[in-house]
Amino acid sequence: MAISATASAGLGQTGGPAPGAASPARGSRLNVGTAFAGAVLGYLFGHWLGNAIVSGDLYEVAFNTSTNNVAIFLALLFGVVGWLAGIGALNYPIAKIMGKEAPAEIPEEGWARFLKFTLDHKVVGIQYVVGVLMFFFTGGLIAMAIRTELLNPTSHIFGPNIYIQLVSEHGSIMMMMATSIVVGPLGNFLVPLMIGSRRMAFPRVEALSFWVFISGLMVILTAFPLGGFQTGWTGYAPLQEQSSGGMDSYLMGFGVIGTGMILAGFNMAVSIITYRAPGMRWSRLPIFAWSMLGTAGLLTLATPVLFAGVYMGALDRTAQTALFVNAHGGSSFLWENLFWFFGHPEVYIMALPGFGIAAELLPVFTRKPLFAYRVGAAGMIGVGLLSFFVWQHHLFQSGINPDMRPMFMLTTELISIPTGFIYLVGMGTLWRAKIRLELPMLFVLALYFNFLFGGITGVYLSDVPINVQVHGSFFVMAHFHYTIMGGLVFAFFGGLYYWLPRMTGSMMNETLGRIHFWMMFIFFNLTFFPLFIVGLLGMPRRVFEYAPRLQTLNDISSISSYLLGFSFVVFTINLVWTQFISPKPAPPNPWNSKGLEWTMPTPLPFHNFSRIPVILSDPYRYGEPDALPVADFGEIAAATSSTHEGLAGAQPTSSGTEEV
Amino acid sequence: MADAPGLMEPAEEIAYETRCAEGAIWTGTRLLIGVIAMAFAGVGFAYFYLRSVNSEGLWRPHGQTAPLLLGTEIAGAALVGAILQSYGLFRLRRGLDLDWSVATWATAGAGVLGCGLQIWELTRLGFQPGQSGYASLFVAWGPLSAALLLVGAYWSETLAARALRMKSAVAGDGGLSASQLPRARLFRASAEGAAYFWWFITTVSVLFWLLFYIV
Amino acid sequence: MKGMPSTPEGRRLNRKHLTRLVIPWAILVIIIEPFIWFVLRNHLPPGHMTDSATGIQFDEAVVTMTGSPIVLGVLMYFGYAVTVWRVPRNAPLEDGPPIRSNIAVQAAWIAITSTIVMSMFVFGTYELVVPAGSGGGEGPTPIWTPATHKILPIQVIGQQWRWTYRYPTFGGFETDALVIPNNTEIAFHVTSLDVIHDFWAYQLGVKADANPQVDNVAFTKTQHTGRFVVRCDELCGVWHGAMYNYGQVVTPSQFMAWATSTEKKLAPMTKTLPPVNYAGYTPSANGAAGGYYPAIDPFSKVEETAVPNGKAVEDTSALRRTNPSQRAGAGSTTTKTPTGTIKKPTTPPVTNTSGKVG
Amino acid sequence: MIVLAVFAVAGSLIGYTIADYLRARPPTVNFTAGHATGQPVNLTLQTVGAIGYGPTPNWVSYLTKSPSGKWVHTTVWKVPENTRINVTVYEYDSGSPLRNQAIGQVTGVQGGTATLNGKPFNLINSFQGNGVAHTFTMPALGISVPLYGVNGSAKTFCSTAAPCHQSALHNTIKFSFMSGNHPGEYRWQCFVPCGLATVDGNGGPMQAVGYMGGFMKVVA
Repeated sequence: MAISATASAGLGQTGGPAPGAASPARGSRLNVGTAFAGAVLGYLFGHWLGNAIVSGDLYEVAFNTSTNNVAIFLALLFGVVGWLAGIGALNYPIAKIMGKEAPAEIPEEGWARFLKFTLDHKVVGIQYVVGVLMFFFTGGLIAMAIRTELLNPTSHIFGPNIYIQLVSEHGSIMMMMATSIVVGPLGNFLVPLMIGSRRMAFPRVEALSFWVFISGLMVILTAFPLGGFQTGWTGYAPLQEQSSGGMDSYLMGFGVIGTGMILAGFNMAVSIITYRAPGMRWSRLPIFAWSMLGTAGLLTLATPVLFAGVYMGALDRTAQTALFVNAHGGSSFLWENLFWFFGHPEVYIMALPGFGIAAELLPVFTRKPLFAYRVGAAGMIGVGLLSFFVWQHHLFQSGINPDMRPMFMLTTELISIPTGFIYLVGMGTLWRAKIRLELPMLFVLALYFNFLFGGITGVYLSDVPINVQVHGSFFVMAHFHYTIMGGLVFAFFGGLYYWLPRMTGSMMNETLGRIHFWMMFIFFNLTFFPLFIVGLLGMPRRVFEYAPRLQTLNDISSISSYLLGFSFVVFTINLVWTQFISPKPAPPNPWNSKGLEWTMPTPLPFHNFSRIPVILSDPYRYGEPDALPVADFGEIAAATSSTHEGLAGAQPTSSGTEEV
Repeated sequence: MADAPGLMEPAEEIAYETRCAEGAIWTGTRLLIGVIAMAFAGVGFAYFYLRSVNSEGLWRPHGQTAPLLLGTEIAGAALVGAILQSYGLFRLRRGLDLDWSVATWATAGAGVLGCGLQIWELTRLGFQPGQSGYASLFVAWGPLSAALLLVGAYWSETLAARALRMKSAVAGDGGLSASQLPRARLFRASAEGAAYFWWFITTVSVLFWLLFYIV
Repeated sequence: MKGMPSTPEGRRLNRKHLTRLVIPWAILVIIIEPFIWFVLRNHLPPGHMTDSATGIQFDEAVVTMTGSPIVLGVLMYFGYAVTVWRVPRNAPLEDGPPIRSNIAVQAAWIAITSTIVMSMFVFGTYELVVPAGSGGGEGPTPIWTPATHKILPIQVIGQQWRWTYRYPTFGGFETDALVIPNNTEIAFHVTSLDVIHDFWAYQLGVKADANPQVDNVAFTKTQHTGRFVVRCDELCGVWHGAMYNYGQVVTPSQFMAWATSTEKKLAPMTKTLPPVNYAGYTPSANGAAGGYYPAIDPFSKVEETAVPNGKAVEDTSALRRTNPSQRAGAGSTTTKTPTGTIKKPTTPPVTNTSGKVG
Repeated sequence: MIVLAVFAVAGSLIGYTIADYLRARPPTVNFTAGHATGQPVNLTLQTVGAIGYGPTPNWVSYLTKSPSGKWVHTTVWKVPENTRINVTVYEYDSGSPLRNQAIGQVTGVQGGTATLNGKPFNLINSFQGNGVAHTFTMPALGISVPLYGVNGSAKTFCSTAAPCHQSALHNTIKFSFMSGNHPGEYRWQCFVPCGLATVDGNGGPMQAVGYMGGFMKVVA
């Protein structure tokens, strides 16, 4: 709901500072420290308020369960609000009530800007890199704890209480992370550079999305001291109503993260639609921007349903409504429907960016134009549209609309057609190419390898009869780890190795990078491939006890998972060493890419482009010596002003039909 | 971004970026409506789902209904807001800045009034939240409805306040309705968006009014 | 330009690479497909204890046979590309042929994938509909039912955290043991007393969610005797991982002997049970221990609807219990505790039938 | 400086969380030390309506008497294999009707019966009398014994913090079972939805090891 508050927030900037503009952001003392202070104060206030207002039946419930859900919710809510106020995100929305215009954007130098509420999309992108890595490593450590418990089928290291909390936290944290892992860091950083814009459409919304995202991690982690939640990341009701106080953190956490996702997607979609440089026709848009557009569409339109769902869950737990309780007129199916109506598009929120990165990197390392660009772009949009019509394939055995199962089987299998386009694009681009196996290229090839298994097992899952066997088993679990981790996370790290020189100006170490890649690739497969078999042999998900005959496979998986975890230690050492301790300056265009994002000097100027570029071509003109450069920064325009579109006549939303 | 340090923008770049920003407001308004519509679609789905499932016959025992008069007033407030905001825009296009201001302040007032009535109504329900599917869903929908009206009121209020502050700056350039300064153009784009948004609020309010009170 | 797709040189190269890719692929496919069908298929889970399990096994084989040429082809392509078209990393920068699209390839790709998908859909639907839902949960009113009317109904009751089974055709006794006869069509009526569970009889190829107040029916026909495992397959709380037991498929005569003797043995207990009601036991979300909705008793206001399948509903206030510490000193909240309607005889209502049970 | 302080605070918060987490396991009462082969193990438990202290004072709970005679708030025991376990439960809590009356059955114990205040029984009709307060159930060994509730309105109803004193109103239930010859961790729990004020009564103490469920670790 905060969107419209800030939707027009960035607008005053174009008009310049007006009399009565709010004080400029320069020298703002608000940073992550004040944000923490605000969060703590807000938490305490909310807790006090919650305890103060609870009375009547609610008091009886809170007394008997020793858990005051109202207090927990209010504490978390005010904690988040305090956090945002502490970082300064609320200054402008409040100043707006007085009719003040947005302060001018002042560039800030130094590392301190990374700890502040900043409107520069490049800074936000780097903040997001750190943010998603924090999420990823927290979730990863928990994953290793899960695998530790599963080392032995019957004796317990953590016991069921802690184990189920770990499973739930791992799922939630990783899902939250995966929705933003590419859109946040790479999307925010690169999309304006790729579309030839000086800014995002709504920089305040963008910055807000990051700080909301970070608060989401803190909220979900509060579940541990509050007793955890026993529902897994799917949060099925009525177990949700029954669960201990940590469930409130789950609902609040997904509400908060959902808000952040909506904000990020909103800003991304509007930016790509309206801030493309002149000449950046839809047919010239880099494929990565297409994937961001598809993802942003899903983020903005699917996530509100999740928001509605967790909101209803929160009411069931605080206001004693009975939306998910059958015995009082609600329905346990309602949550399943709402959750998966969001949940399935979310799966593609986590797949599309990986495809985008892979397709964007392939031409660079094959030295060929992207094959079947239009089919690829259409595939991404097609996947996005179809993903709204498949959600009940998660509920094939639930007894909901059993006669609709063939229909959902059809839509689910149909979605493999546009997903297959990404293989068409990849294989076509590799045809007779000059393949250079640089580090990012290895990650891209690994994505194609892993996603092949993830995708083909998806066909097993979509087939209703086979679904009877594999639904809810480790087979499903291995399937989505192959698509999300094997696809998206590999693509993210590939993209990070590829674009970090652009983002920070320093190269990553090649040798350490290769060690990281090979460890990650081998042990990822060794961790998750056995789990396909384990699932087929009858091991349900999220159990702490399993059949002793499955121990060997589980142990292979567990031990591999430790080594997989170690590969990220290698990565972290590489990152810290090459980016902070001993930076090695990168050449301006280390991969010899033709992309627009590599045409600017390093470090990137505050406004990206000193002249708004006029786009002349798509960025994949490899092997065409006569091709025009990707963009004209004014020099060509000055010489031949009448031969191509210039600024004066260009419309921001021009659409071209030029044959590529 | 003419003010941006180290950046000398030619006039056509400023014009171009202004057009982009106008487009962003246009697109952003529509997308925002999409976002909120999907959230309310979740509630609407819940309504029809619980109604069709009718668990234990407890969808809506004895035809429970929230206070009809209050509900009608709330939907009415939304409708009044939309009409006022659109009428104001109509007058603004005719160059009548003051009419627009009055209408917009009134719209903001209607939004706050509707929000307040909605919250008050939640304290005056003849049923308890967990009593039936209808009761639960009504309790869930009420705060969302109040929040939506408040968002509309916020948008109108910020616009009206902004117009007050901007008045003198654009006075020499044809006033709010005609000035070609980027900030005035963006202001008008936002005013247009607000009118559009208020019709969306009204649509949602009336649809749910039909569902919860009439059907 | 050399190697452009339209040049003769380019066409020659295309043909060469295509041949070198397709022939080994075709040979491998010819080897692999019979292997899957004749060797792998019979080892695929979940075995063939029932017709639905056999059906699942058959489907897995068919999908594997469809999928493996694709997987193989893609892997071989990537392997071929990386070995043949790789350029040393220190080689001077050289661009490949600017092939942007190829209508024939794209059209063929789309046509082939669409055909595969549509045939998978038709096949999957056939395999779902014809074997009566293939062992999956079909909701309260299944539309794909077995042809025979001789169906043994068994109610599967999930509760946190164990399964119990009722045999409606044997007086409705309830037991922890799931014993079913061989060569019989079985209807599992899966329901839950609390949260969502999922009844997964692994070797039977049966899986159906257990929802409170919902009857989810799954059919299967037993074909072999033996032991099978039942697991809960939907996260249902802290003991989810421990929610499993074992069942047994026995010969029909063994089953009759077991069922009649168990019916007799459990008769005293069965008398205290409510009549079999496929949509669950008691419509109270409050549990035995006093509710989450303390002041709300929705059933007191609803006359007809609250009696599903003719079962009398207890006053839900009787299902509440007092909290001792609350009584000790929690002030005003104590007044809300109802006394309940439990009859209070002087001696406990316990029975000892051990002499008869033996 | 501020940033460092923030990191220190964040670090200690994380440290606290992890520490809180690790100590969340109830202690194990060991019945194997000094146990002579062939001798039965005497396991004495009590159920209280409210534990009366700690972060969740109103949760219902089991308590275990350690070999040294001290009441321990835990549900995890270690017993030797192939041993007869004589269980005595002092039941101090009020009862209620069962959602699934099938749990009123006594199963899997030696002789097929348990005793309630000295009287043998193998079935409780929970819709009469005080109802069933809790059960002692170990699904893997097929053991289940319902525990008849006490009159919740009686004057001598236990209302102190756990452990309850013998002078408070209680029922004594006794039964025996064999620990079996497969070492491992056996789950046991109460099957009466007694998590007060939670949906379906299965939240809170029902989902916490140490309150209404735990493990019997059988060792060779």
